[in-house]
Amino acid sequence: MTTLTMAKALNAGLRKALAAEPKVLLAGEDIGKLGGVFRVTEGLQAEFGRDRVIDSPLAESGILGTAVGLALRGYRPVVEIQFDGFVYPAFDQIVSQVSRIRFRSGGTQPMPIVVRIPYGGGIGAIEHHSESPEAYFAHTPGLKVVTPASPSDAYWMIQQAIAADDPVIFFEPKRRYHDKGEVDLDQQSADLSLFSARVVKPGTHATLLTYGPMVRTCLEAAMLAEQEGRSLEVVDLRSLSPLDDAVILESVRRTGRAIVVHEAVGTLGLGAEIAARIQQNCFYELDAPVLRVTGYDLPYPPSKVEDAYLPDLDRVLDAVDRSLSW
Amino acid sequence: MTTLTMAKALNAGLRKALAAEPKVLLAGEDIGKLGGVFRVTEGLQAEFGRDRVIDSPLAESGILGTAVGLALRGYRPVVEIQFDGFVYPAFDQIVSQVSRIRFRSGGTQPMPIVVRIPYGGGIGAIEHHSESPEAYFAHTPGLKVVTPASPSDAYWMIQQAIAADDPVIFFEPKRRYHDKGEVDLDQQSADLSLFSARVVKPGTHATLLTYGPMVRTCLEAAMLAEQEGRSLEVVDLRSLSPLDDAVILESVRRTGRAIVVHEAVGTLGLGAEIAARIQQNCFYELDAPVLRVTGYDLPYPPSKVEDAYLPDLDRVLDAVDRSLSW
Amino acid sequence: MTEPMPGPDFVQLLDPQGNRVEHPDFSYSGTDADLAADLRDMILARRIDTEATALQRKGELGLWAPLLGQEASQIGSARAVRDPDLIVPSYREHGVAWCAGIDPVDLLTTFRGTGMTDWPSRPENFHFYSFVIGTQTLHAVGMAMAQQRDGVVGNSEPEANGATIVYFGDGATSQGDVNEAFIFAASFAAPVVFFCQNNQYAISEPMVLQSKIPLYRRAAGFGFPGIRVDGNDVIAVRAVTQWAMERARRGEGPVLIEAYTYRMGAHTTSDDPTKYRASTEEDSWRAKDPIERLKSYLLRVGAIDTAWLDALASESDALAERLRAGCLALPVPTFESFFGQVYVDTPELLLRQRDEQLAYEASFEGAR
Amino acid sequence: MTEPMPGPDFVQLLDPQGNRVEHPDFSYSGTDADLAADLRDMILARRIDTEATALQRKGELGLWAPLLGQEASQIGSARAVRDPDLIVPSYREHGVAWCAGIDPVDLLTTFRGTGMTDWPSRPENFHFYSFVIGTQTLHAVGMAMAQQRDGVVGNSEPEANGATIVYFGDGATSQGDVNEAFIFAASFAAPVVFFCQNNQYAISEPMVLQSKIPLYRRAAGFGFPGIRVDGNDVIAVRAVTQWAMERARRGEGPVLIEAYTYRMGAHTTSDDPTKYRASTEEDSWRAKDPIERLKSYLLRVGAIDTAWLDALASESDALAERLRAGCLALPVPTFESFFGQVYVDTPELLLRQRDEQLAYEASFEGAR
Ligand SMILES: Cc1ncc(C[n+]2csc(CCOP(=O)(O)OP(=O)(O)O)c2C)c(N)n1
Ligand SMILES: Cc1ncc(C[n+]2csc(CCOP(=O)(O)OP(=O)(O)O)c2C)c(N)n1
Ligand SMILES: [Mg+2]
Ligand SMILES: [Mg+2]
Repeated sequence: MTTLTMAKALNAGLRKALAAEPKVLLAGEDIGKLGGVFRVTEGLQAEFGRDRVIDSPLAESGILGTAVGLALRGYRPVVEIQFDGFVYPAFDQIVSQVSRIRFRSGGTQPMPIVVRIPYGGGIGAIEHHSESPEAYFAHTPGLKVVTPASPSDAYWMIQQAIAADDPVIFFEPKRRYHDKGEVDLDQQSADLSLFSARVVKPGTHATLLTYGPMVRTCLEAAMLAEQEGRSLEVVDLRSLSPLDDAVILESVRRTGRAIVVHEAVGTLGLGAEIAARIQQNCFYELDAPVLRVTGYDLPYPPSKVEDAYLPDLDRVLDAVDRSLSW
Repeated sequence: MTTLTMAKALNAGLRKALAAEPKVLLAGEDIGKLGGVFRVTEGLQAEFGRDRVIDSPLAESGILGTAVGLALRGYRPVVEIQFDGFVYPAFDQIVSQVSRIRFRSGGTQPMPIVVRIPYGGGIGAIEHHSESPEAYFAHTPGLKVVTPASPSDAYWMIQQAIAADDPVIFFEPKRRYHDKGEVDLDQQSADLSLFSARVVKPGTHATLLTYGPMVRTCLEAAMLAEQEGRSLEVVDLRSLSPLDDAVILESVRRTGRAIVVHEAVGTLGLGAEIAARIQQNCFYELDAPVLRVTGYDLPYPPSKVEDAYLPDLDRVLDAVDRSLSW
Repeated sequence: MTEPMPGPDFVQLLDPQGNRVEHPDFSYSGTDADLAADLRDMILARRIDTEATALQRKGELGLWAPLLGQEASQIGSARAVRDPDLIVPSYREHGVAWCAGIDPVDLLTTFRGTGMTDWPSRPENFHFYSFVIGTQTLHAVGMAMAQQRDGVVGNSEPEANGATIVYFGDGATSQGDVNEAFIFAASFAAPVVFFCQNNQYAISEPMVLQSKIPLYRRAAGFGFPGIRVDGNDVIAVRAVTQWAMERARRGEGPVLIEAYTYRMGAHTTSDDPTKYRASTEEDSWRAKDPIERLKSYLLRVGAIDTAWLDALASESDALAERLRAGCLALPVPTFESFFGQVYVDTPELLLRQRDEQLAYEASFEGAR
Repeated sequence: MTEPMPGPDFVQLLDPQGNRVEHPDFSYSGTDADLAADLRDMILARRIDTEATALQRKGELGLWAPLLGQEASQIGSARAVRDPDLIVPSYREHGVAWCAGIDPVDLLTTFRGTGMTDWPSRPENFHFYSFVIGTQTLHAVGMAMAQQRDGVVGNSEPEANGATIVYFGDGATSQGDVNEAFIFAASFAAPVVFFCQNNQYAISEPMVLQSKIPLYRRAAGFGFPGIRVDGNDVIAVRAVTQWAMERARRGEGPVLIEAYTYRMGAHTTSDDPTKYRASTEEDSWRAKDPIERLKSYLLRVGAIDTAWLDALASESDALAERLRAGCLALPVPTFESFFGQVYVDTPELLLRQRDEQLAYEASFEGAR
């Protein structure tokens, strides 16, 4: 076991993928000499050369569009979008091309592209640097969307995403980049499929369904609740598309209560889909409606007030109270 | 009363808006001499001149980006995106600029832009010409999203959208462009606010919640159900953002059953949000889970099989059966 | 904008009257027999096109995008392609597809709505049709970057080298993606030839709305050569494309070719050009028909004769007949088949949706 | 890329040693007193910048994007603007903002996180800062199209005419939006001046990754003039910008100005330039400092003296002091206030969310 930050775990995962498969390429803005603004690709250009770790011109659509061409010719591009808020210029290429090439080809042409996107708030940043745009991609057929919450998952999931023959939008919870955790670099392979949810803390009174940066928040909330005698189960979804219905529904059937927690805007956020599925599949098992603790329906606000915008321990526990007292 | 197709009703509404307010401008591809590929802007350039009805270069981001500049200077641009599938190149300007300028300006700068988008399937078209991308926009704070289902609503809603000081994404159900209906051109003003849902057919056994092209389908389903002694209420949402919660919840509380119907992909489609809200607000009033009848989680398929993709009478009635027999 | 004149800025090797003309930088190196083969391709491509248009009129296709008038641009450029070159079309490149060896019946699937654009006869070096304007230019640059990494660019063995050619229209040049493609291609010296068919219109919009100056000049601002060729002159188009592809294969980077031509028909079968252009304009371009000029040259030099043309007419009729029959015989896939075509690794949800759909359809078995 | 040399392709009127030089097309028409005013602006702009950088170091700002080294580009161009011109900045135009009359304290709100970019002192003709690279160039074209419709372009009364100037970086030129802005501007002959500060880097990426040829040449391919000016020479920048703005105001369409300059500091306070560039390069540019060269010229001709500079130093200190104090005094808005700033017509849902949020906060009143 090695202790690594999530950023370093991602770096290690990328390095392993580059070393294992010569067709793997990285591309993005400032990922070469600089190693990316979060240093996730640090040292990789020096190690694998400029043909495999490519500093791209400043144009996200160009980055994704050329990645499509590379993937069509057998390469496995892993592209970095510098910040969540800068993925939109590439939206057309992602939604109308990356996600559809396989369908357009009658199911014959794989499109093994990984789009790495540091996402989420809580880092005191200016506009466009704290967004949670995952729902746009989870609504798009043909894409898969995943997000790790721990260094170990980051290390394995990035490798699994690169190995996948379907396009994967890989959201990295940037405010957890410097969180440390144990990673077993010697392990042969991941212990969980890329698209499986994980019960990160078992519990019996209610289920917290969450992902990415909010997993830590929910775990902390569950610890606190424990002290008050409340047993909360925390499910780290890991995959937002597809959703791991089996794990989600099994947990909620058991606890009878569900609270979805995410940073993204509430309306049509992942919580909406999860609530819709749960109420449909667990109609008689639910003791309370599925509640959602999410960002408000606002553009991400200035950083001095972001703490009020972001779900925190108290808001999660408040929802638990409401659910339990239904 | 005049009988008009929806396309002609929109044309009449645009003409009225252009005549009423010199700051109103239209822009888009082929909207001038050609009058748009659906002829919705037919004759308007001849009548109002090339400075007010502008044929734009073939670039959707450019169309939206220049519209922002025009709106900043007091104009009221109404832009046309030629087909649903071509709005994505403008996604960044819509999501990061149009929707946020007001927020960025501390609430001081209005952004009165209308984005007209013919949307939906059922017209036997090739790829990218049958999409229902409304959820992307309804998930985006700062935008309003509406869609008329009848010529009369089309005529009034386009005028209301143009008069609104907030940006409005105006989805036009293209397969209903040639449906005819009565429009009262002499009426002084609309009889319903732009953001209100409308009960288009009252009923007591279950509520069909729908919008745009599916309103006709649901009405037909309700008529058929009537013959079998089932009384279905049909709610035309009209506004997808904001949703008219009052009308939705009141109806579902009354009937105890709700089925959301739309063409768009199911996962994270409007049905998800509506189901999530209903289960939360009508937990004890629901006699069955909220069901969704939507497009499958596929890219829009080739036209020879689109009928199997699109919700139709039978699929709606099948869901009604399932709801009623819960 | 005034009409381009033959000269250094407009490569023409065969004038509208069918006379061979000289150009300081380009010349034709092939034989008249090769040109007869080009004529055959052009005539067959046009026949495919008019037959597909007719099929649409009869309701057998939902839509068709005719190439009428652009035969020389397409055949001339496609015949400058050889292995391991790659071809990235837009949606009107039926003539290019023909040269790439695609069965014209396959082209109809998209337009008939029986499938997407993965045609059974599609060779590996021919990309799908693209319908979102301009997006494919970036794919082409990516493919050219792949060629660089595959080591098939700039080798001492010229025959082993390859490049990518990508097709797009005059209207497409306004899209951000096309300009980003220019930037990426220039930045990485990617072996890509940007082949712009300036057919004077983007649906109803005249070229001048997209650019006030000739399009080929766009390239210089990005740091690579642009060149304008008479797009109705198959000889010039081939010569210019050969030069550009050869240059790219050698590793000298991208070229923009503007093939100055005219869409003689409608934008698509849904379009009505009388709404936006004068018939006199159409007439003036009819006088520059790419097929007529080559035919009159080849007849004059005796490379072909009436018998040759008659034989070709029969071949053409047979092709049209085959196209018609093939169109009607195109299988309609089951809707269920699409659920497995979205992902390599199909998620549960889709499998469940497919099963539900199947069960639902089955429930009508009795009733229907 | 080699360094540009003074000459027709590189307008310079004051060399790095502070000597006035001649240019065939441009000359300076103002007085030395005007230049002293420019020097004052540049020195104060730099002081604002270094003070903000210091505030960030002390943790008072989340981020700062320094203009260090770009003072001449910003002051020279901004001083060519007059009513009813419009100004569209990117995010580093603190010097332009200064000339537009914006209270420098206001600039800090975004970077301190106390607000967005609607600064109380923002004049109506100054657009917000934009952080998504390139997007603002299209806004500028739209604003210029508004000026055309407002009738303030190409009138016989030159003073009544206006144009729009928009700022962006070398990296931005790779974005589709910027190229689309060129296209729209050319197509509509919009009165817009594209002012590109080529500071040699887009974060770590050197200019040559975006374009292998000088950026000003991009414009010609779109059909309008491009010109390169010594961006560290305030006299040349002002002259060139005046010419371009005047041309645009007359209705003759867009111009691209490439101000060749250098970002002497970090990209932002989060950046570490030692990772990607040599200190020798930084040294060579320090020798071309825009402030030093103007100062030495003005001292030599006697337009200013040490007393003048001392007085300015005091003014500068006072400004810095005011900035510091203003920063610390910036009010933090309540979170609730934002719910009403999304829409003109705020939907129920947001009002409800605001009320819930308020009630929720209130529930802690006792506890906290
Ligand atoms: C992004 C996008 N916007 C709009 C359209 C609709 N559209 C289809 S073809 C066309 C005109 C294309 O003109 P051009 O590039 O000149 O090619 P041509 O059809 O003339 O060959 C338009 C606007 C589209 N397909 N994609
Ligand atoms: C669309 C987008 N992509 C990426 C970024 C991240 N980013 C911020 S500044 C910058 C470099 C900009 O370089 P340049 O245009 O030269 O301007 P400069 O900062 O040098 O003034 C990048 C990549 C962004 N803000 N927007
Ligand atoms: Mg064209
Ligand atoms: Mg720069």
